[in-house]
Amino acid sequence: QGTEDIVIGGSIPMTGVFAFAGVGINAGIQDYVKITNDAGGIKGRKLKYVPEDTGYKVDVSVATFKKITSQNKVNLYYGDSTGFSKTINPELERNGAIMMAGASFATELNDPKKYPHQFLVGPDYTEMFGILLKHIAQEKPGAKVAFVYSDSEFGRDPIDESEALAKKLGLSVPVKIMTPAGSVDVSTEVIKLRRAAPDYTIFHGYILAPIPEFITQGKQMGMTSKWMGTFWTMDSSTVMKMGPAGDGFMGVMPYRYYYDTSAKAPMLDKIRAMRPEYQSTAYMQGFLAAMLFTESAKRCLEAGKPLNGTNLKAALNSIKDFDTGGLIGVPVTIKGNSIPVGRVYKADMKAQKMLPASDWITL
Amino acid sequence: MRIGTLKESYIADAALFDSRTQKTWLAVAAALLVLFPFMASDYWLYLACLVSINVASATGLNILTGYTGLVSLGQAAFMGLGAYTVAVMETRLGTPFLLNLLAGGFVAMLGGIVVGIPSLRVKGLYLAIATIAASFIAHFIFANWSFTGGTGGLSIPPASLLGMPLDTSFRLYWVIVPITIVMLLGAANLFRTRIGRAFIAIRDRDISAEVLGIPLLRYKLLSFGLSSFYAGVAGGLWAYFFRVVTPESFPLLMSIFFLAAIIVGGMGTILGGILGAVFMTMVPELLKLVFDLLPNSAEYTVFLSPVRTIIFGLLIIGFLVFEPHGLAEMWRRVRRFFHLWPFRN
Amino acid sequence: MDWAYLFEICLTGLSGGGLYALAALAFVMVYKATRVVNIAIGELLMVGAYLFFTFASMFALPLWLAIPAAVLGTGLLGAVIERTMIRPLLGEPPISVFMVTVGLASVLVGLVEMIWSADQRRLPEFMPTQPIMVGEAFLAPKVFWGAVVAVVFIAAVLLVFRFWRGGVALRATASDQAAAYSVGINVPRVFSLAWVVSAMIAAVSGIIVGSIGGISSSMGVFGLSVLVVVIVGGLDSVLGALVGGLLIGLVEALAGSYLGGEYKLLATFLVLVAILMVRPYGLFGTHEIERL
Amino acid sequence: MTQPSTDHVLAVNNIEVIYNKVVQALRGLSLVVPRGQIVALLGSNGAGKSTTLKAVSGLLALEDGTLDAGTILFNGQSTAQHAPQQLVRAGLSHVMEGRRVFEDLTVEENLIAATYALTGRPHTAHGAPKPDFDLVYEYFPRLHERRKGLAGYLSGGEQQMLAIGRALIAQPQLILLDEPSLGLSPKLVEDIFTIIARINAERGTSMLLVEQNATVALAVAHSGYIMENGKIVIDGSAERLASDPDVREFYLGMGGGGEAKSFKEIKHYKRRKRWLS
Amino acid sequence: METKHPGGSPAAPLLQVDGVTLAFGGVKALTGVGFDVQPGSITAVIGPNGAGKTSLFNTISGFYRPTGGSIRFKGQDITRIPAPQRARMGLGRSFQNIALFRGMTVLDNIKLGRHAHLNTNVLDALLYFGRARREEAALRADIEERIIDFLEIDHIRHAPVSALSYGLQKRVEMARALAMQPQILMLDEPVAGMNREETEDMARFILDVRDEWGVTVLMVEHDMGMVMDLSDHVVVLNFGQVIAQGQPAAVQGNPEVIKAYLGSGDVHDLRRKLHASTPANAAGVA
Ligand SMILES: Nc1ncnc2c1ncn2[C@@H]1O[C@H](COP(=O)(O)OP(=O)(O)OP(=O)(O)O)[C@@H](O)[C@H]1O
Ligand SMILES: Nc1ncnc2c1ncn2[C@@H]1O[C@H](COP(=O)(O)OP(=O)(O)OP(=O)(O)O)[C@@H](O)[C@H]1O
Ligand SMILES: [Mg+2]
Ligand SMILES: [Mg+2]
Repeated sequence: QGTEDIVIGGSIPMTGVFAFAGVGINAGIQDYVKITNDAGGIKGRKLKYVPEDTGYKVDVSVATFKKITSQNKVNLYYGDSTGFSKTINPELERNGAIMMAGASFATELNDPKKYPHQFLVGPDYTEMFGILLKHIAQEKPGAKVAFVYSDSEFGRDPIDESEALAKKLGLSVPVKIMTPAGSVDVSTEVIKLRRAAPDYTIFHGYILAPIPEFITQGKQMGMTSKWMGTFWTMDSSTVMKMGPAGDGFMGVMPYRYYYDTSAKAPMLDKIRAMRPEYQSTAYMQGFLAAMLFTESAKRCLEAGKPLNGTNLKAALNSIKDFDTGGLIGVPVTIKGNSIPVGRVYKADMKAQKMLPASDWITL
Repeated sequence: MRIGTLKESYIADAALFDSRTQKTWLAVAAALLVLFPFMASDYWLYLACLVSINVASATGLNILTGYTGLVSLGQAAFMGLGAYTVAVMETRLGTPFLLNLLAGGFVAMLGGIVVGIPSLRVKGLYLAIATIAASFIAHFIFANWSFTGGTGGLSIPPASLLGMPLDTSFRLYWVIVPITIVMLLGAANLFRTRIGRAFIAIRDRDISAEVLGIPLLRYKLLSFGLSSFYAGVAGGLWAYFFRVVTPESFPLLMSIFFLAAIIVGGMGTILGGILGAVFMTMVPELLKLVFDLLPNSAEYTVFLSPVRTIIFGLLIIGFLVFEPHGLAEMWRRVRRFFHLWPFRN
Repeated sequence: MDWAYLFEICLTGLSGGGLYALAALAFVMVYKATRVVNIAIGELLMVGAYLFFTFASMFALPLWLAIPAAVLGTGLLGAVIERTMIRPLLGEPPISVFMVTVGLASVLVGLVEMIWSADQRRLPEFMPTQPIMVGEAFLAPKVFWGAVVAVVFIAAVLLVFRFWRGGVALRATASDQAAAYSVGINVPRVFSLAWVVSAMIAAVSGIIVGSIGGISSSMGVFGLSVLVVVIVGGLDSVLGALVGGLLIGLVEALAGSYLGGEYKLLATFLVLVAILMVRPYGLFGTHEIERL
Repeated sequence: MTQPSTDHVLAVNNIEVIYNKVVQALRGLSLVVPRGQIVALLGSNGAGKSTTLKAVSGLLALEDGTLDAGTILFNGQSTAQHAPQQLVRAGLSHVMEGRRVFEDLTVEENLIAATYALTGRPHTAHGAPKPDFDLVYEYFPRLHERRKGLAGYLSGGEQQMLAIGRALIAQPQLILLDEPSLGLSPKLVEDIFTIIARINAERGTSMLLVEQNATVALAVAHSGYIMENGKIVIDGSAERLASDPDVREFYLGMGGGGEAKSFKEIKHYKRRKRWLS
Repeated sequence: METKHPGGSPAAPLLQVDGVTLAFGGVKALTGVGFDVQPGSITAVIGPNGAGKTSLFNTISGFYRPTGGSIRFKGQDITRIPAPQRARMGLGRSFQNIALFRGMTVLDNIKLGRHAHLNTNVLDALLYFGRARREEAALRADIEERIIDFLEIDHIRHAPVSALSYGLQKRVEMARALAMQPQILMLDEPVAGMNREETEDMARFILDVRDEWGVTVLMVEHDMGMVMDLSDHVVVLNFGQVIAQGQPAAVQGNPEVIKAYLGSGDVHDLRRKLHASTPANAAGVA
């Protein structure tokens, strides 16, 4: 066994449209690396984290990957987007030494055959919808659920499969509305939505806009739908920005929020000790990614296997009923490329907090 | 007969590289290009390939916009056409690498010609905006057609040449760079003949060109076709280089990037297209290096991307305001300064 | 056929088109006087919205102060832009100036990201929230009031051009700058004025658009639709801005609701191409005089 | 050379002009325009006639030219500190080479645009100075007929009329006229020059007239200058110039005996001018 | 270059304009214009400004489609043939408002004139081998030896045209028109803006082109001295109609032509006539 550092490379969107997430992810990885190193590293080997900013542009991410991997012996990598994950996949297979996780929850990536060296740090988007639909089916059997999503790979990702799933769960999907990327004025879409009179509306493929406008106009028109979102909308600070429209907004979240003290969570305590101010869900994502990286590397080294993509991934898949220290409320098992666990949270504008609205749901 | 110069013949007068100085420097450059892959890291090789692809595409746009005066904001879309053609042929037909590239070029060329049809009636910036329409229509097709893999796009196995998979930057370098050089020579030759002259005439004043014997529609379409052929081949190379194409791979911003490249480099000169593409591709990378050199650079990282965006804009503005003829003109001035250095005699 | 639905959609589309028309007006002002195709129009909107955000949300100024402050601030920016990057290019070919505005767009986006970060934000609510009912049809209040502001502005500009010789000065300057000088027109002033007014209209437009859709550094995308509008209407026509805006608003609404969101852009661009094929200078644009 | 005095509406003294920082177009040129007179400026292509006018009216900067030395006095005051539009408003109008009408504007709008020249004019006994469109239409009835038409579609002569008409709106003290006869029919040349002379005679407007048609130019001018290569080479009264043998040969096309030469008899392309040697 | 006479008759005109009518919206630029151009002649078209002379040229060279009438060149009806093809057939021209290509050198501008007679295709051009190379070399030699030499513009051949003075630009226009290998050379106001001396040079070139190259010349010009001295046949247009044609001397004496176009010709004592009574004259001459 060598004593050289184990390197985690990172194409991190510290700037650009995804900066709000990148900054959190970066801090999360950093913190977990520090915790590990302070505890003596992995079997005597230190972790080294080498991030670079990408501005959330695929070509820059690729260049960053090339730069970091040609300057370091990299075994673990964090990538910033679906596009990057797909673009770099052939290179990962060729390189062979690296296991990668990233900020993308694209359904396509949840395929161990096509993406043998990658994994998702949570449920994929279809699974997120699954969790929401399961919750809806329980809360109001036979409900009408509208899907509103953006015209992008991100937005379209879970729609078709989720519609099928909704049917299976006895729900109906009276309308699916796709909005062009970057559109601001959604009044015609709202009219269409109102006509469908859904009981639930799930937004996907957005961060914030145009969700608040949808809700405001919908409410003005007398809609009674409940409004829901997926992971990247669900950070506490994002939902709070919705203002009055955001009250009661629900969505799926695989991790506990920073301020969630409802159950024992030693890791969250540690995070709160390290960083007294609120940390985003993206932070949690980065933190958990680093945790799983470390666990896989540890298992690899313990088994005396060289660190490479195949071994690391096998180690990851050997994880069973793993305790994340409370970041995820239930023990996790990683069979394939994702962690299909989550919980529905609901915004409470008075408390300025996201509060649990369901139990942990495992698919 | 008085020619007034010391050229031996008119042929020599029209040669691309005539002086001994030029030829020597050319040899030096060629040697550097050959040695480069053996000295550079994977990262630099990656950049070299990217630069080379961009040079090819920028040169194509230069033919259309710099020489023929037809402003196009569709260059990325034409690259996309080429890339998708290559992707589809490679994944579904498994035809050989070079054939796919050529097909990519021709499909893009066809697209270019179709987009060029309004150019007879629609002029100037009206036309430029109309070419944006082409980008969006192309995007729509890529994203909504199952044949092209929808929003998810297509993944492409490595190209193989003579049984060797071209799966590293090092191997791709030996294909991409020579192809680019061939395309550059082609473009340079073009402007020594009646075809290139006709393009320039159309740029300068199309209605009088017509009366002087140049069929406008044919030549405008030819220019669109050639330019998008270059874009298509560049897009094909791009596809083999990144090995995945998605509808988002060729955004409008990329078309703007190429337009910026030829402006910064110098419109209407081959050298300008080269210098511009190299410069604009390298600036963000160099900027990153500069940032890394700053004391406690980590603190400023959040500013890197905005700064990059600002610098991209400032470069365009700065060149237009202070050096409208671009890097090519600066280069000429430097050359005049050194004159025949080091072969002064 | 659900006529009520169609009516509701058309109404909403037309009002949405009003927003396009206002931004298009900002564009046309500059083009009319300087022949500059300002592709950064969306970014100017963005700056106006961000300034409003800063004054209203961060400095907590009252609305009646925050709006004029944002509008004036953007006007000032317009003046600076004109002075530093447009005037030095007097007499350069149109594509050069066009590209300068491309650079400008990039600089503005970078600045906004640097100062305010790229995060999406919401503007404070300031428009009436009482829904507008036209018969059975429902119209979102913000969209309605936005359209009203747009129409008022356009009507005002049309009147001004009709009764004020400044309109002639504007067009004269655009037609031949040297000749404009030679008849005593203060060309630099015309240039500044056009840019300042345009930037101010853009700011108003940006505040309205931002209050509907929220603001972010990618808000400039709105400018793309505006570009379509002005091409359809004719680059130098105020009336064209109005008609083009309404038309594109309508087309988008119809395509979006009957075909699906992915068809919105496609439909507008197809309309654009169709109109250009029939009328190469848009619906109301001035034909370039070409003589041998 | 006459010394500048207050009788001179324009006095140009030893000016040098350089284009694009390299091409020197004027090399120490001096001339004066006495108040109320027409002064002709003749010279071959590229001699710098238009450049001289542009230097006076301040339009040089638009073409990347700079006035590097010398002074220009309009009504005894230096023009150096004034922007072109200020000079126009002070009464110095420039009718540019190639007519330069506003093509996208109608004839009438062209004239309206020209009213900007009256901005800031001191009030007269009759109040603020008013643009006199009728005056223009009276001199050029043809413009009245076409007043609603786009200027871009006027014929060459009509455009020339419009350009002069625009200058008239400004009620100037001095008009710089650059080749008003360019491309005009003989009759129109005669008409335009008659009107030029009338404007001068009736309104006392001074003019600096650049012309290639030396015959008409010397016919209406009081005095004249001939320039070559950015310098004045001959000056004098119109009569004196018209009788100078070189001027007669090179500008008026007369043979040695005073009779008009036929173009058919010209055998050589190149001859030497005596004043250059 | 000898002009061929179709049908063997030496009197067959090279160009026949017959009843040509052209309208722009409401404006009638040409109405039933008809005249012949004899091979080897110098024919002048004169007429007041806006009479339609340039429009006539544009119609002959194919830039405008006439609304009526026909144009025959070398006996062939070319009314429906597009402009570039007419250039190839041997219609060469220069432009009233100089239309040189400002982004090119003088040499390239002239080479461009030959465009229609060259055969290089795209593939040849990209490779620059074989045909393209040969053709370019031959073209360069021909232009150097025949045109540049003839018009004495060898010192500016590599200069960008934008740096040339007006007179030289006119000369380059002429060179480009000659490079078109025209059988009929159409010159639109070749000496406008030139002084007497330069006009004489140009007149000499025109005569030589006709005499030494055998090219037929059709020109529009307002310089009556030159028109009367050079031309064999004069066509007078007014308001788009032919009001007179014939020998120069005959046309010059035609009262209608004098009224519409020539004027009294009595400009010499314009000043004396007008200034005699005005005070300005009293100030004397500088
Ligand atoms: N914009 C310019 N840039 C560079 N050189 C110029 C420019 N304008 C004029 N020149 C040069 O300055 C010299 C004088 O030009 P100018 O136009 O004043 O001549 P001119 O006497 O009016 O001639 P013409 O009778 O042909 O109009 C010429 O050599 C010309 O090439
Ligand atoms: N493209 C056009 N559209 C509309 N009217 C036109 C157009 N071209 C020319 N005309 C009109 O046709 C008439 C003839 O113009 P043309 O240019 O042929 O005159 P010309 O005889 O050449 O005059 P000049 O001697 O001034 O050059 C004019 O009244 C002109 O306004
Ligand atoms: Mg001149
Ligand atoms: Mg004419």
